[in-house]
Amino acid sequence: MSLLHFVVLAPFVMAIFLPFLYYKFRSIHTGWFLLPLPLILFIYVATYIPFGGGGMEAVEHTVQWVPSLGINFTVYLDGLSMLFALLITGIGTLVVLYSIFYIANKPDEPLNNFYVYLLMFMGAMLGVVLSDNLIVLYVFWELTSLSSSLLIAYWFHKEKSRYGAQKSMLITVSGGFAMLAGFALLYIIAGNTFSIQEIISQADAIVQDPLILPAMLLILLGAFTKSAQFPFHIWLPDAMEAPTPVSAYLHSATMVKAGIYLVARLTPVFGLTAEWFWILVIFGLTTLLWGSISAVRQTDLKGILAFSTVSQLGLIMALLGMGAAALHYDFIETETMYYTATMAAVFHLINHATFKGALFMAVGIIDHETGTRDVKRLGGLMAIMPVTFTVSLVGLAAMAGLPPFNGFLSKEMFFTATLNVASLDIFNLETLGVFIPIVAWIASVFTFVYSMMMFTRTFTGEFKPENYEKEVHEAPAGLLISPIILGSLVILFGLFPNLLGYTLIEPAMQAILPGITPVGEQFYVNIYHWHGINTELLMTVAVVLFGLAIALNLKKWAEAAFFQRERDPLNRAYDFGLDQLVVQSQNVTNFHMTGRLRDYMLYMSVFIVGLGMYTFFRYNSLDINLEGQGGIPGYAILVIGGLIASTLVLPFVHKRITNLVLLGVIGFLVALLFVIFRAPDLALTQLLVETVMVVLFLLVFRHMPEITKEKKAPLTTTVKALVSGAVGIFVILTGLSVHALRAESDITPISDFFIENSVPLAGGYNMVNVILVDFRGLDTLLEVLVLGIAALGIVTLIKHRLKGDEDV
Amino acid sequence: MIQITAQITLVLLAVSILLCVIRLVKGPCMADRVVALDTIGLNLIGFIGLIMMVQQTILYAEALLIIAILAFISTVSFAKFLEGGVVVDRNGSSR
Amino acid sequence: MQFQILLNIVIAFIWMLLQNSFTIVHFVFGYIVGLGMLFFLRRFLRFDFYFRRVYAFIKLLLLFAYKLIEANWDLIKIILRPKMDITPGIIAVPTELKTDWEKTLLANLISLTPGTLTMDFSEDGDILYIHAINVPDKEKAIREIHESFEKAILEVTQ
Amino acid sequence: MNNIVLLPVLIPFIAGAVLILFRHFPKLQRISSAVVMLVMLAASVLLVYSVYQDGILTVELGNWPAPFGIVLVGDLFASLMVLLSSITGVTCLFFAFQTITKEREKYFFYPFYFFLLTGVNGSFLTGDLFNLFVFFEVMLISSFILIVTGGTKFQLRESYKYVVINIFASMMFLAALAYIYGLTGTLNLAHIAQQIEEIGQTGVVNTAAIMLLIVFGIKGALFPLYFWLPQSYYGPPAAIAALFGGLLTKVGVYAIFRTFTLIFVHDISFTHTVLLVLAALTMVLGVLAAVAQFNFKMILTYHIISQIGYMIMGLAIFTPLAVAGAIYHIAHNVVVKSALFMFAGATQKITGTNNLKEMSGLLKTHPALAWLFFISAVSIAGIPPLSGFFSKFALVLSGLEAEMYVIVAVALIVGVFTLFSMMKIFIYVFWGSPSLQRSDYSHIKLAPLLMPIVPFIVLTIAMGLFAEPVFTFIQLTADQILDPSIYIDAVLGE
Amino acid sequence: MEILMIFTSGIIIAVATYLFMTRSLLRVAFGVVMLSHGVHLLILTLSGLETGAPPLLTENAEAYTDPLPQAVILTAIVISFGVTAFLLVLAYRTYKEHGTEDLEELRGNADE
Amino acid sequence: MEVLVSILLLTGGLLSFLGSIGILRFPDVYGRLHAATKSATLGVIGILTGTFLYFLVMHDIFVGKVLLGIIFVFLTAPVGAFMISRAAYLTGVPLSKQTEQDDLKKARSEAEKAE
Amino acid sequence: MKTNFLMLHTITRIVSFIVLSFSVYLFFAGHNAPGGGFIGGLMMAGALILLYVTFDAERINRVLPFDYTAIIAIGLLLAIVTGLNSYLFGDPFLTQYFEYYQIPFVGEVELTTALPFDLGILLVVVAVALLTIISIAEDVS
Ligand code: NA
Ligand code: NA
Repeated sequence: MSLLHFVVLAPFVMAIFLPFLYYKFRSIHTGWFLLPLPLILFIYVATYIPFGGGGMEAVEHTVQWVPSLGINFTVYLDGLSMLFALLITGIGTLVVLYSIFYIANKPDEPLNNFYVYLLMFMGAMLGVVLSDNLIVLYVFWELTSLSSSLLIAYWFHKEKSRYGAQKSMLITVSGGFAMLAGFALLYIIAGNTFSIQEIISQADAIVQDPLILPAMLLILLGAFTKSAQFPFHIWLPDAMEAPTPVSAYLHSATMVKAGIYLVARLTPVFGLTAEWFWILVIFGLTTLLWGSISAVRQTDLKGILAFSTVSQLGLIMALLGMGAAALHYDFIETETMYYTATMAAVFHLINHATFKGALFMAVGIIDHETGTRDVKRLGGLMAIMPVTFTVSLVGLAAMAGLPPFNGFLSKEMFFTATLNVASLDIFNLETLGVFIPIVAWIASVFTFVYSMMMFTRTFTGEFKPENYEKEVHEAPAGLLISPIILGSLVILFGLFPNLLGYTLIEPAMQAILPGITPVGEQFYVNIYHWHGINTELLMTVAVVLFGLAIALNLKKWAEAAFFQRERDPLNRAYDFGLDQLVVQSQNVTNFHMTGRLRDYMLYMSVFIVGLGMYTFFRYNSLDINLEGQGGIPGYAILVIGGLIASTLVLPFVHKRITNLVLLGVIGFLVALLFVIFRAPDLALTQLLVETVMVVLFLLVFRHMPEITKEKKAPLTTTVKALVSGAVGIFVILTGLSVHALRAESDITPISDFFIENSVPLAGGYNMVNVILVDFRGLDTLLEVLVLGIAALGIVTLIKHRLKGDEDV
Repeated sequence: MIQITAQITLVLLAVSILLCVIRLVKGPCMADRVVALDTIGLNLIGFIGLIMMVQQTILYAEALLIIAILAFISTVSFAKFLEGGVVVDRNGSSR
Repeated sequence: MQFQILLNIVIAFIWMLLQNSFTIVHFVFGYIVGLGMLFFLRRFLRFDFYFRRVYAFIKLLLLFAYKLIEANWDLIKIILRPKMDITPGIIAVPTELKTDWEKTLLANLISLTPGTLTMDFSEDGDILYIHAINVPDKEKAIREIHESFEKAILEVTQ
Repeated sequence: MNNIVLLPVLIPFIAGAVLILFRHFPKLQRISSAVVMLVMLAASVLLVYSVYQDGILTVELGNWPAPFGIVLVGDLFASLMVLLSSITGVTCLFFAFQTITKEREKYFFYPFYFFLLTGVNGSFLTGDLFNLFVFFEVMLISSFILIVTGGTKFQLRESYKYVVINIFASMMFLAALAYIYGLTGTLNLAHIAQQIEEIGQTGVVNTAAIMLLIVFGIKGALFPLYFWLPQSYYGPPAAIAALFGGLLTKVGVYAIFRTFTLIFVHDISFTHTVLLVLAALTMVLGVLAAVAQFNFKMILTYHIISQIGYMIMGLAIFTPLAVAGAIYHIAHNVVVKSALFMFAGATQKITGTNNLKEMSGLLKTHPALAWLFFISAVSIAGIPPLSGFFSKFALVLSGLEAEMYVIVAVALIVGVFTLFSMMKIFIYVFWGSPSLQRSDYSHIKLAPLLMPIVPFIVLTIAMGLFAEPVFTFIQLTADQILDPSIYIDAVLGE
Repeated sequence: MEILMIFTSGIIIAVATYLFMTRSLLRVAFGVVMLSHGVHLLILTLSGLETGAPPLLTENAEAYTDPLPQAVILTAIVISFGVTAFLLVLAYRTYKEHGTEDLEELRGNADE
Repeated sequence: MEVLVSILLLTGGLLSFLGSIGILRFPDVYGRLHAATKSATLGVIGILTGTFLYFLVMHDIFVGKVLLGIIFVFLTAPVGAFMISRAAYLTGVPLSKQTEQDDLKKARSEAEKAE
Repeated sequence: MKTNFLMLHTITRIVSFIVLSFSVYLFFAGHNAPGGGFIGGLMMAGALILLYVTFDAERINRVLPFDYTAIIAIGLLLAIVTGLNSYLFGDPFLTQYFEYYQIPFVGEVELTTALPFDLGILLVVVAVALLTIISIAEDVS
């Protein structure tokens, strides 16, 4: 157990104790107890940053968990995990701080729940990024889904919260299940290991396996659902029902990036395949485009941010796909050409976390102070909330990709990457590649538009106090600290991007593209603001121009049908699917669970005959042995005839007492057969039982009416007759074959033993009785137990009557 | 000789049983059926006696006696049931 | 008390019959079995009975067996007649017998002899209702019963 | 010390018989049944330990050598099942103390309870086919009564169907037994296995195998033989539903495992393909039915069915890992399913209803209940790191290894649906505003209700967090049952 | 002989199955009784008929009929008896509570 | 002795057979009861006597149970008939059309009047 | 018009004793001839059922004032304890013992532990049959 293990486990441990603190110190906001934890963890992880440059050595510690299944809790810290761990703990600290002021410590506010979920999430997320073992990663992965759902439903009295929680849970967990299957396939392909590093070390061999594609698809399903890629993104806007600190933390900065993390982590494994490239690029760009267009339609500030996040996640995903192309070039060229995409991905990841975090917090403040997030009601807040305004402006500009903020830099790199990729000569990029920068550009235009829109509709225009339920003023300082810090980072990283270069970006890139640095050499990331007037810059200028044009004409756009609906049309598919799932399940269930004993018996009989006969004829089992069939005494034939006749009459008899008399006769005849076949004890028992049974029937008749007449339904009757006939035929055929096989085989029954030993060893001459009380005494003991239970049961049935709600 | 007559008698009894089964199915009233059942019981007693001779064993003597007893019990039960639907009276007042 | 001892002996005797073995062991054992049964059923025994009548009773049985065989023929003839021209009827037969035992015995005998069948008793048990397969002369039938069986039974029981 | 094998059968048997005599002394009944149950638990633990240490233990009843007498066989699998039955037995008993009426106690509740366990444990331990039938019957007749006890309209109606279908199954069992005895001339399982090996699993032997499969399938609620289960498990009190839901169907599953790992193993391509198809259909139809319900207990009862599918899936894949996964799933399911039924009971006691639409917001009023339920719900949906995950994972992994992709896909999709219906419960019952419930139940103390459930929750967590020792043990178990010769040698001698 | 008996049990089982599918509580119970007859005869038949004297060693015969199936059937008869008796009472209690003997009217679902 | 036993058996068998025919042929339940109680009973008693003698003489076995059986049938057959006929009459099973008189009916109607 | 069962009652009084004796016989004969605890028990139950059918439940209950549920328990326990008895000799459960004894004037007698075992079974069977029948018969609802 290393300290790194403790980094993962610490939040869980804290989660156990937190409720006690909550109940013990109700007057102190629970968040304060929590705050030091992410901070300490952040500082601890930060100690691994290679401030001196030159990349970092990966750290690995293993604790055995379920070694027999290949599951070990191995923490692995390299550049990529470190970057994520810093994001999780860093933003985590800020979010906790923010939440202390955001969620008031009111008596009926279950802060303990909130922070326990948050801690669970934090631990789980750290677990995801620090685990080397795929299954452990999966374990934490599902825990993030769980805690996310719980956080979304924190205000579970709201219908929408419950809806959002259910949706996010279903989609992300389903994806998780697929991912688990993918991991399992990977385990099989890689020769029974779940260790990511071991799998990466065999990457070249693995790609040759035919199972690699299904494995990849399944794993990507997990990544895409988690990272809200089209068309699985629909859960994310609904997740905005969570308290805003949660949105800022989970649903923009960290959890939704788990998919990104996984894709980056597995790039060395899958990156060599064309499918990886195309799937990531196509889904990424589609998500980017779809998200940015959808964001424009939103009127809820958090809705805009949600779709914005969707679109930015698509961007990063697409970048990772493009970056994988570098693996094909063995990094021979020192040009940044091949790794720009990956660098952009990592850089934008950081940038997005900062500016989106700031924006979410700002929106939270607006919501908190004004009581609304509806852009139709908001307006003119610039003067009333100057600090919030400033932070928002910085965040929005970064999001729109304007200089000098960090978003601009990564956006530029993104354009570079798309242009680079379009010129590659692999994966048919010569022809198809041209679409990539075009889509990227269009999406950027819309990104600009919604950023612009957020700005104008919230902060500019006229302030109308009648739109608000309370008096609007600037937020308290505590609430502002976190967004200010994030906003400052946006500016800082925008102005001094190379602060991140060798500390965070380079180590991360080494993890994503392991061959990027030749042995013994270093790899330097340098990010510049000014590359001269190049295509990328022109593209940015065009984005601004077109964006302004659209933004100014937004009213016209808004009239188009597509922009009328705020909800994503894909939701209809989801809702319909879920509805139908229930409805169709009900149909299927009601169809076969009819409550009719007759139907159940019919189904079961058909099944028995069907499967039985199939088996029977599959093996050509029919076999009849005619030996020893002669010499049947006439009286026996008559008795058997009488038995069969009485039996066949039974279904046609509709008076219960006649039925019973017939039953009595049949019982007597069966006893007679026992006599004929030399089974005196059986005959006696049969007779006695039969008689007692008859008396019982008679006693019961007193309490019951004449039996129900079957309604005339010839079809049903025919079906019943056919099926029961088939059961009979099945029994007969099998019986005949067993009889024949028995005659052929030389199996000696164990009964010889009883014949030999009954007298000498058991002291009885009646072998049946000796078997009953001695050789198989247990059977007898139990059979009378059955009788005893039945009798007590009958007493209970008759005398014990409850109405049904006395107990549970 | 006894074996042969026993066999013949067995067939006679078996036919008797079948005849009773016919009456049992035909009815028309329940009493008829109970009569038939009772008679079948009687015939069974004879039947088993004969089987004892055919199989040369006295092992079925118990069965024979038991059928006699049981035929009686069931006849009485059926008759009581027919009379009033009550096989076991709760107390003496009902008779 | 006398009766109980007797009954006990009878049970022991039945026991020996069952065992197919007439040894003292089985008699004693049967006697013990009977004792147990009598003990459990002691509240149930309320009929009286005397040893000296046993002989007469057996005699009656034999007499009856004879009548039975003799009269069975009639019934067979009826059964085998192609057309059943019978005139059945229910006759009320008053009886002078007093105890349940006697009455039962009479009823049994009537039932077992062909042509007549005890159907019911009156509430006080003094009238037997008899189904006769052929009742050309009711009075004669009643008289016959009175003279044969009833008399014989009275002989036994007094 | 082979007699330890006998204890799990004898203890409840004697206890049940003695408790009949004390029906009018509820307190005495409670105390003594609690003590007996704990002793039984101890005996089961001891049994597992002994078998683990010394290998398969057998008791030849009446001192008659197998295959002539009846032999009880405690191998790892059987002992594990016995242990599970004891664990469930203890907790459900303590839950019953809290929930059932005095009236039920007077009407032989405890004797029936113990007789049921006698039947269940006997079914696990017996090494004789006919004796298995008899133990089945002991179990069934007790279950009939426990299901109908109280005698409400609903119970009576559904019990009738339950009883009839189970009787039908029992009779089919006897028919199958007739075939098997006709073919092999023996009733001892190990001996049957030997004989079948000798005559070959050909022709009509396979038909007999299928007959047995169907019979056990009815008891174990396999597709399409599960019709009796949902409604009949709905009727009885929660303590009984928990015992049944957790334990009873597993007896059928156990029997399928026993026969199809010991006896009918010579034509796997056919028999186990049939099993595979049935497993898939069972899973899917069961879970769909659960999805369709809006009733707490009903959802749970249908889930029993779908979970059975997973167990059979493991057997059908028939690799050591798969069988281990299946056994793990059985263990997990016994624990969690019982717990869930008790939650349903506790919830019903608090709200007075089982209808999801009539309750709401219990998370606010009864957080402990909510969270404990949440853990078991999540566990049954296969979310890590709880027990349900490991069983499902082993099954998925082994399915993929065996290249049986369809069943794996089905298993995973069914997992999603399971999650969906479990969430449905959570959403309706625990989320929302606490306004719908009838208020007159608010006085009910929750702690005594929850105490018996807590051990289960601890178990499901422990079986996840400490999966290694559990899994190693279960792998041993799987290895043992996958090698029939071990069992045969233990019973019949070398 | 065996073949004839196999047919007999088959017919009994078929009729019993038919009775199981009727709509009367009582007829189903009759079906239970019949089914057990059929199955018991099947066990007896398939373990071989008429192979020797009755399984009593007082007989001093050379061969005896297999006693094991007889013991098995005996146990099965008893168990069927217990179970059927229970079913019977269950049927009448069901009738009493529901006022109908018709299984068609005894369908219903949980939410009532 | 063999002849005696054979005769007993055959007579018994025939009687039983005839009894069954009677059961089929008699027009009403009461008539059938006559056939059952007399012919069938006697037939069975004949056969049992034959059986008893057979084992006593041929095998030197005293089969008390058979003897007991005979006594038992003797005792109970009339009671059975009594019970059935009584039940039939009380539940209103009609007498055959040939029936000439019915004292029981008279008695019953008188009793009803008295009440 | 009231009638009575005079004939039935009288005959039953005799017959029931025959049947009871027979049942005891069957019980003891079981080990060496057809019969045994099971059959004997059912026969005994048959005799008692006959009494119940012939007379009325109240009256016979007065004659046989047993708690049948207790008898079931006692029967079961008797059988189990007989089986457990083998532990005294270090044998497995349900091991039966038998020995032939020469008793003066009596001859050879076989004593076997199967007997108490069978007796337990007889008790249960009788109690079960009667309990069932009485319960149904006395149900008035
Ligand atoms: Na079950
Ligand atoms: Na609700």
